[in-house]
Amino acid sequence: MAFLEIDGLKKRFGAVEILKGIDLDLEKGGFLVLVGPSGCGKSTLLNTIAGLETITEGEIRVDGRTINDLHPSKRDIAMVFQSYALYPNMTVAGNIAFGMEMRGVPADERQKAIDKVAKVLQIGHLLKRKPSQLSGGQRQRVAMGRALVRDPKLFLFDEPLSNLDAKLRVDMRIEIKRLHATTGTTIVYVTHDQIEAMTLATKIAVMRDGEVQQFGTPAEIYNNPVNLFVADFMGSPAMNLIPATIGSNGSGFSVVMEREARQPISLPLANAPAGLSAFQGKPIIFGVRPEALTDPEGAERNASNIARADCHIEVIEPAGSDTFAVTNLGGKAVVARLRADANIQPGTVTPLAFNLTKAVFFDPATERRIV
Amino acid sequence: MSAVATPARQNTGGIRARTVNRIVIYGLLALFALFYLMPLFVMLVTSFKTMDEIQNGNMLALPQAPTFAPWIRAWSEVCSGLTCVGMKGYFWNSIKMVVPAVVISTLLGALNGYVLTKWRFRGATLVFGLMLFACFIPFQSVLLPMATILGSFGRFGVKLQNATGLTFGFGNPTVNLVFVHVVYGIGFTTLFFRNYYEAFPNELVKAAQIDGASFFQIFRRIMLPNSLPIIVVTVIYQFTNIWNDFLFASAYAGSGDVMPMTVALNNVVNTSTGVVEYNVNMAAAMIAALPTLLVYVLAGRYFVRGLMAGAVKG
Amino acid sequence: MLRKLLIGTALASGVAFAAHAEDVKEVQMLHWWTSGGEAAALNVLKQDLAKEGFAWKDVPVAGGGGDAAMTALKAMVAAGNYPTASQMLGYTVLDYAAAGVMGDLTETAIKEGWDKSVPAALQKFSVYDGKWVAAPVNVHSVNWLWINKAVMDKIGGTEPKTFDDFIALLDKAKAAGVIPLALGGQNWQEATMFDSVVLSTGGPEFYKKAFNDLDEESLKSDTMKKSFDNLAKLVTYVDPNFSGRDWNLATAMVIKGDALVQVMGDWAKGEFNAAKKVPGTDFLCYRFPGTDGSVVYNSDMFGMFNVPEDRKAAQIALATATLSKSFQSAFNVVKGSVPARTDVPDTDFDACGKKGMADLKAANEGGTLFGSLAQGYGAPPAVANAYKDVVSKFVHGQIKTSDEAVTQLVSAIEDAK
Amino acid sequence: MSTVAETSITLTPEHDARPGASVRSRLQDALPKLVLAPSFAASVVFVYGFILWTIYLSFTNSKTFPSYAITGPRAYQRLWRWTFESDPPSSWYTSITNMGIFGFLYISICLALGLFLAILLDQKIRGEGMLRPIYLYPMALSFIVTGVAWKWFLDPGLGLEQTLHQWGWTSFHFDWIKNKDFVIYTVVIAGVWQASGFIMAMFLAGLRGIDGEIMKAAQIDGATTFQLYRRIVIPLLRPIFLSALIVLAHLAIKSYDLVVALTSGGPGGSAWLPSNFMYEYTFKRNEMAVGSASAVIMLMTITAIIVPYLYSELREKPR
Repeated sequence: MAFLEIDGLKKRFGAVEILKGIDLDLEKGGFLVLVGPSGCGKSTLLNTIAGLETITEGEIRVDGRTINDLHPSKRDIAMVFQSYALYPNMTVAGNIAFGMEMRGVPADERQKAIDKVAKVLQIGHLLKRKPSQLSGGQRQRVAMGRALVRDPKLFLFDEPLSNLDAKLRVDMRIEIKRLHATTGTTIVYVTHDQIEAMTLATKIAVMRDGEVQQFGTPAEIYNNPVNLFVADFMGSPAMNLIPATIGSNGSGFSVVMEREARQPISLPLANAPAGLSAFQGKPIIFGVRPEALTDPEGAERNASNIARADCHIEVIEPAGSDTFAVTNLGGKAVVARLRADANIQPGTVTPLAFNLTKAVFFDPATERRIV
Repeated sequence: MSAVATPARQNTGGIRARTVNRIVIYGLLALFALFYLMPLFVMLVTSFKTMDEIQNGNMLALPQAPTFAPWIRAWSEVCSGLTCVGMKGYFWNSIKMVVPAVVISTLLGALNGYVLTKWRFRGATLVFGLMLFACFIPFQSVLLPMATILGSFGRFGVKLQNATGLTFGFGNPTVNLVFVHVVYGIGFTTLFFRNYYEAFPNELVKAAQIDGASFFQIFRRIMLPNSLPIIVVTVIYQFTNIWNDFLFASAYAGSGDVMPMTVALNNVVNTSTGVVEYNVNMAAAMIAALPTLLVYVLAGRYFVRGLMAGAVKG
Repeated sequence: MLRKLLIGTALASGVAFAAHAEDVKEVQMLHWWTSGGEAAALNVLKQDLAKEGFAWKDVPVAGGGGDAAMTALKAMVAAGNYPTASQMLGYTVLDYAAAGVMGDLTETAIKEGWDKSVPAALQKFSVYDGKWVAAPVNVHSVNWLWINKAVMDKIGGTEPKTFDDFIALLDKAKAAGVIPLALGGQNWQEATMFDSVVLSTGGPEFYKKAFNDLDEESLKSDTMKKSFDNLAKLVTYVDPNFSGRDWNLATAMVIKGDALVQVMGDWAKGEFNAAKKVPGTDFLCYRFPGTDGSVVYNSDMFGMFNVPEDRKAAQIALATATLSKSFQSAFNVVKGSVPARTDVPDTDFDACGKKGMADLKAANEGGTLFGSLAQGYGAPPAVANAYKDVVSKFVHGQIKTSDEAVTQLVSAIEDAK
Repeated sequence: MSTVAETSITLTPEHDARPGASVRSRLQDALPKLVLAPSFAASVVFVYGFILWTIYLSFTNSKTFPSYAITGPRAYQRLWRWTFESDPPSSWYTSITNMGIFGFLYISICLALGLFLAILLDQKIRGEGMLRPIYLYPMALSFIVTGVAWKWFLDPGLGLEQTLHQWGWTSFHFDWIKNKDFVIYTVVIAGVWQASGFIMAMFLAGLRGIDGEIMKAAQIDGATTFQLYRRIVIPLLRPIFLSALIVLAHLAIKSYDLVVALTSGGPGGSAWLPSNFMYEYTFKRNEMAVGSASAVIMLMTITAIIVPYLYSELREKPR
């Protein structure tokens, strides 16, 4: 039995269904990230777990206990908000201790708990300040401290890093990960940033329009997206999704991509998924991640199925650690990820290597993966 | 954070154009200040003049022989009806009525605003709309039915007294006035607080809920301590309105021992026979207006700040 | 539901709890006499009562010639908190009596002989349905001229006996460069003057028919039209800033000699008194030309409410004191009016007062004592105010001709009946 | 993130009978409504109840006191007839035309002057702290206090005209307060004096709340000061215009004291506003039915103006 279980959860607001039957579970000590674009229902889902919003149907269980109707304070949870939600009229210490105060914890015990948390988060020198006197990163720490001090069964994070600048965000991300590793708590984390999702999660739920599109480990989500939406949403730069058709070349299939003012390129598929046979001569979406499309020298040596094709390079983007090259296939800009020192000039025609073992195919009508 | 950081003068004109510009602005501001100050000035100089000077001189002229006598008379001798104890006798009546009315209506407005924004329920907006529309009812048309209701409070008070020996304020004219001002004040106070709390982050309330704070604990520990700007606006608004009310006060608390300042002032000023002692009248009027003037002058800065913080939003 | 509630409280008064242990030795008095002379006059009554051991709870509400006080009274009655007594005018007393909220002082009235000494015309308002409900305090008469004697001497004027004399006198003043006529341009002042104009133009019978009986033929007669024409003539002698002026400021113009004459009720004499002016030497009081022998009156009354039993003793004491000869004399000497009972000696009164008392007595006996329409003694307030509207609109030019004025008067009064 | 749900935190469930919920927790759920209930009940009884009462009375023959026998719409018929009596003007005709003149001028001048002063005050003015209360203080005073001063000032024999004559400008003429056709404009002057400072404060607050970067951007785009205000600032102040409108409308409707203290109704009643009409008929003329009917018409007019505004402001808007 999992630690957090969500069964058939629905939330309606008048006639609008915001959550359309969510089923999720998370093991104890797990780190679940709810990711998706704005309006997908991920924050609502988090709020229902916290008890800040009611649910219309379904059940939420923590550690085997149904918590549907419990007051938020009775659910043994802690929550960190996007805006940190620090009480502006109280000091840092007051903020951290407010929950304990409400529960009637004696003052000296509160003080001990504050000191302990302050030490862990290195905010001891801030305890007497008001939130308005803190920097963004400091507020973030205090907000975490307020959650930590409760020692809850379940931590809820609602986009906690989105108000921080880029560098601080990376630092705090690592900090959260470390915290998770050292304390072993169970975390549900909402973000719209797929990098946070990939780096932090033990399980990811990709959501859209109140439905979970795919639920799995980060690797599953990244390598085996179940539909176009997940494929497109996860990964940076995003997966190349190229309109193509399936042709046959004697023994097997090939994928054919149109090009502007040039011959179409046709790549032979060695171990094509079985479902592809139904699409012979028909349009499909050919998905290949930028790192699976490289200069031939940089291609993965032990990949079993590498195809080469000459491509017209339109733009070169040196990013330091890598160089990205943009070409045009099937009417779309396609990004290839090259070695940093790859010697390629824009406007030239260069052979590129397609790692077809990592390629995926989608039915353009249903947007589902063809397997 | 002045929004209009000295407009684009730097690139169009030189220092001279800028100076001319400033002179025009200050000139206009001063001119309008004169317009606004004029009645106050007239009242003030008149209150220091002798009757001779008032009758024969120009109303804008400064007093030739300033005298404090009218003020002394207004403060401690002037008559309202047959009672001649000066305005000082009615100060306390007003305070006794205004302070509870302001406190209660502000507190209720805050609670209502809190419920309407942070504990929404189906129909909350309609409820608010109905309460807001109440601000527009002309008070003259509620005078009589309200009197009837207050009369029944009074009879209830008598029954209570017979039963328990105490009226609990039922039938007391001051309590009645407080009641009336609270009833017709909550529309506006609710509006002020609702607009302010509308912009108040919901996440703070959520966080407090998770921390285990109850409905009232959230209000007292989180909402109220962070509402100072709007409290200032509401208190100023309510204080001046209630202090200045004449209609309800004269109808429900006209008797000499409970009458508020405005009724007494009206009795002093509204004389229809004899030589009108304009200097005393003006001094009495200034005395009656002193608390509200003080409130505006002292709290004016917070007033704009408070308006900024939410009262002016739709 | 609401209806029941309101009727219950508005009409079934505070009499309900009649179980009185001890009499309350206090009178609660609503009035609008807040200014110097009037308050001083009323203070006499307060002291008289104090001598008998009754405390005075003052409820003064000034403004609008009693408007604010009447609003407060209505609210008090709606709440069921009746004052012991309230200053009231004419038809208002009858309205409240009809609503059943007034007390009954008949016993005291008979004992004190009010029914014999108070003029019948006044009893029309202080007695309702055979019961005494109000104690008249005074009788004011409206058809007076108040003239500055110094100015009069300077222009060589004499007492005008006819309306034409009056116009001639005003012309003289105009020629001499004084403001001929001091008028406050408020509707009640204009209408009060018009009362006299109508009496002068049409005579006593006409006045009674038009302004007390509201006879339509009289209202739309040529006499009424002529009255409006006469009013228009008078208004040409007024200074340009008259509009909105308080009556006492107009009186002050006469006192100071800026203006020759004011047409005003005898309360104006209170102003002359307060300014230490002596009738005959400093100022002159004549009846409005052509109205000698008739008195257009109004009267301040203390309406007596149906108070609980334990407050009745105080109420009777108040009423008795009000109509006592000594108070009647003392009060009216100050106020400028004449006593409400005709058997008060005139020894303390000045020349004008003596004339006023004699006139009242004669008019009472001769049947030429008429209620002033402008002052609420000719017809109920709705009609009286409609009348004031028309007169005022005529004076200020919204109504342009006397033809139109008569038409308007008839329809306004018809509307308000 | 869901847009609708963001607007609310609903701990209060829509379904009241929740299985297993204890009495205490159900009480807890109902608490917000219980807190709001007294205020709401008060408005229902003391505002809407009284409005119904007024409507009821307007169909009776009530004179000095309420009478409860329905006698039909006679009061409305009279008002209707008076609405068209313009020569000579009936009091009702005067009242409603005055309301139009007064309402329009009062509101538009207050808005214009308030905005103008706020813009001036926002130019980094030294002494702003002193000027602000000067503009604001009239709102603190009732007309019982300032009525006399204004009456003097506007009186040609005492005030401005007299003063200027004494100073040598003898041809100056200003006697509006004595003139039946102009007296309503003096009411406007005094009304503007009282309320425009308050409106100034509202606009000032609005100006201070505008993002400085927008202004900088507009300046870089080459906007002149005038264009800056006309094209950028004033449109951004739109919500404040609406709030100010509400405040002013409410003050305009209640401007009873103003007329009485300043003009005692004006020459021949030429300064009356509907609130004066209502008061006169209800309390002075003892024609309560007519007074009630005029109150009902006032309320209907207010409803017609305010309700669409309230509706547009209060309907759930997506963010």
